[in-house]
Amino acid sequence: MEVTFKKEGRILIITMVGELDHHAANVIRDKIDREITKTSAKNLIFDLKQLTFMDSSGIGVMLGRYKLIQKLDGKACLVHLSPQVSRIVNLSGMHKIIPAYNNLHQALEKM
Amino acid sequence: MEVTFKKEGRILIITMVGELDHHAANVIRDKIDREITKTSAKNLIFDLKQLTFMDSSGIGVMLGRYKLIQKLDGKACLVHLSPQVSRIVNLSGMHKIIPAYNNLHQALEKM
Amino acid sequence: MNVQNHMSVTFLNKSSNESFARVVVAAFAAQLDPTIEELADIKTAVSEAVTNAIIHGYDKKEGNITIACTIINGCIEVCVSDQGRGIEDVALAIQPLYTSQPEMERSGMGFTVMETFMNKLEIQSEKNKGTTVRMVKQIRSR
Amino acid sequence: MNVQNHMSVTFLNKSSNESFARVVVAAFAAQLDPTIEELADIKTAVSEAVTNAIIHGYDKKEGNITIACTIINGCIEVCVSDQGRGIEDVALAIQPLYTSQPEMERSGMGFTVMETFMNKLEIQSEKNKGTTVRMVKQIRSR
Ligand SMILES: Nc1ncnc2c1ncn2[C@@H]1O[C@H](COP(=O)(O)OP(=O)(O)O)[C@@H](O)[C@H]1O
Ligand SMILES: Nc1ncnc2c1ncn2[C@@H]1O[C@H](COP(=O)(O)OP(=O)(O)O)[C@@H](O)[C@H]1O
Repeated sequence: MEVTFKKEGRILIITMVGELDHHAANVIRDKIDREITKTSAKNLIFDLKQLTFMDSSGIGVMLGRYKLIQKLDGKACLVHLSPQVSRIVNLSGMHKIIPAYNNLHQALEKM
Repeated sequence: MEVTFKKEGRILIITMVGELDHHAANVIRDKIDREITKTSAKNLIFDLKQLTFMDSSGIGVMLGRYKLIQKLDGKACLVHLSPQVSRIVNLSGMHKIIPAYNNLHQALEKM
Repeated sequence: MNVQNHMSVTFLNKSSNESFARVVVAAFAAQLDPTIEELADIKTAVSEAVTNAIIHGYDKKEGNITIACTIINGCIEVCVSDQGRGIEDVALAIQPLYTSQPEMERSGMGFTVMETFMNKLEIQSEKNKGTTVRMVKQIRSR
Repeated sequence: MNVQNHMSVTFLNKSSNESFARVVVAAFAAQLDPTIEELADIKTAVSEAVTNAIIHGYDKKEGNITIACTIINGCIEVCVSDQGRGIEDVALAIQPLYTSQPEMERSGMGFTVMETFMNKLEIQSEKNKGTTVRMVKQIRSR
């Protein structure tokens, strides 16, 4: 899987491409953490539009990053959830902690 | 796999779509033979443009149909061979019996 | 419909084999002509069970993981087995959000996902012998 | 490069499993990052060996086919085995155009395709015990 970054002010937009399982989680976790440090990002938007698969390892990755930026009073949100990803997010209760929006425009407004 | 037919005079154009292995061969063999009988076709053009895979079972299918129409002094040819299909056709020597052309236009001219 | 078919696949406990496992089960399930959603459910459940075998069953030790699939009457049965450390308290393990490895950022949602995405989930486990997770999914015939 | 990985898959001798076998081996070979052509070569060779096990090895009897794949140093080794009738005369069987079943429209090109598309081909067979075809393909590292 691939991960790409875009900075908008203090917001880091994290775009995940491909299949996010435990194997991929180990690869992208460090990439994301390094980018957060490098860019001094405060808020995170996870863009999942190009995520073709996710299992519960994805919950761990996103909650883990949320805990990092929470210490800096940062916020996080998700955009573009597929029905499959939505089900896992809702099942885990993560939607109560990290809100989900339909599109990037909405997400940027709420940050 | 799928097979579709088009008649041009006494020429039957047989378009194969998908993966042609031993399993698929058993399915399409009868379909082709019934169509040859039904349409009283004399000459056959195998259009392989949409054939995404073929193993040596495909050689058996095409030679088998060739033998049928040969009894009626019919001819057969192939069009649109992928590199992979070409290699199997050449390896088997079938290209010496059933000629291959680049496109349907050429094939129709030679029939 | 009464298609009957069986396969089993065994592979090393490398995390790079997680995606391989999903492809294999999905390719086998394809003969039931599942919807995209049903196929995604099966792949997700398989991914959870295989990941568990890798990280909880074997941890750093080398070992094999086996997936056995059977198709009967429009159902697919998937059994994922390891010969790893086993689960001491299955009732605790299947609790939503329970994980023995929070420091690895596990969410504790693996079994809950398997249970929700499949129609049946059964866990057999013995300490130091290993674990078998049996899941069944009914594919709606279309 | 020195990736090492192993898997084996066993399935029933149904002709509908031929495409399943190709998908499984291709998914496993993918980790070597083969070209599209190399992948097509492997799929074709696997298809030939599995077809032979189904039609020549077992004919109408029910039986299992096993494919074992190992990845070492940029090579993939594929062993396709059946416990069927075996090949009496291997030297004859591998002749191009030789087939024992011309009435089934077999072309007798199976072994020739395997030999041409892979870098190595070895056949072990014993009458009434079964046949194992071992093939190796070197993937050019890119
Ligand atoms: N194959 C296994 N072998 C040993 N322990 C396991 C296995 N599968 C699950 N477990 C135990 O059950 C717990 C809950 O599993 P699960 O619900 O999948 O959550 P997670 O994988 O996120 O920890 C794991 O944390 C682990 O302690
Ligand atoms: N797994 C097998 N078990 C028994 N006999 C086999 C097996 N594979 C091949 N053979 C024998 O070898 C012959 C040649 O095989 P092959 O070159 O693949 O051509 P084809 O499959 O078209 O007959 C077959 O016709 C068959 O007699």
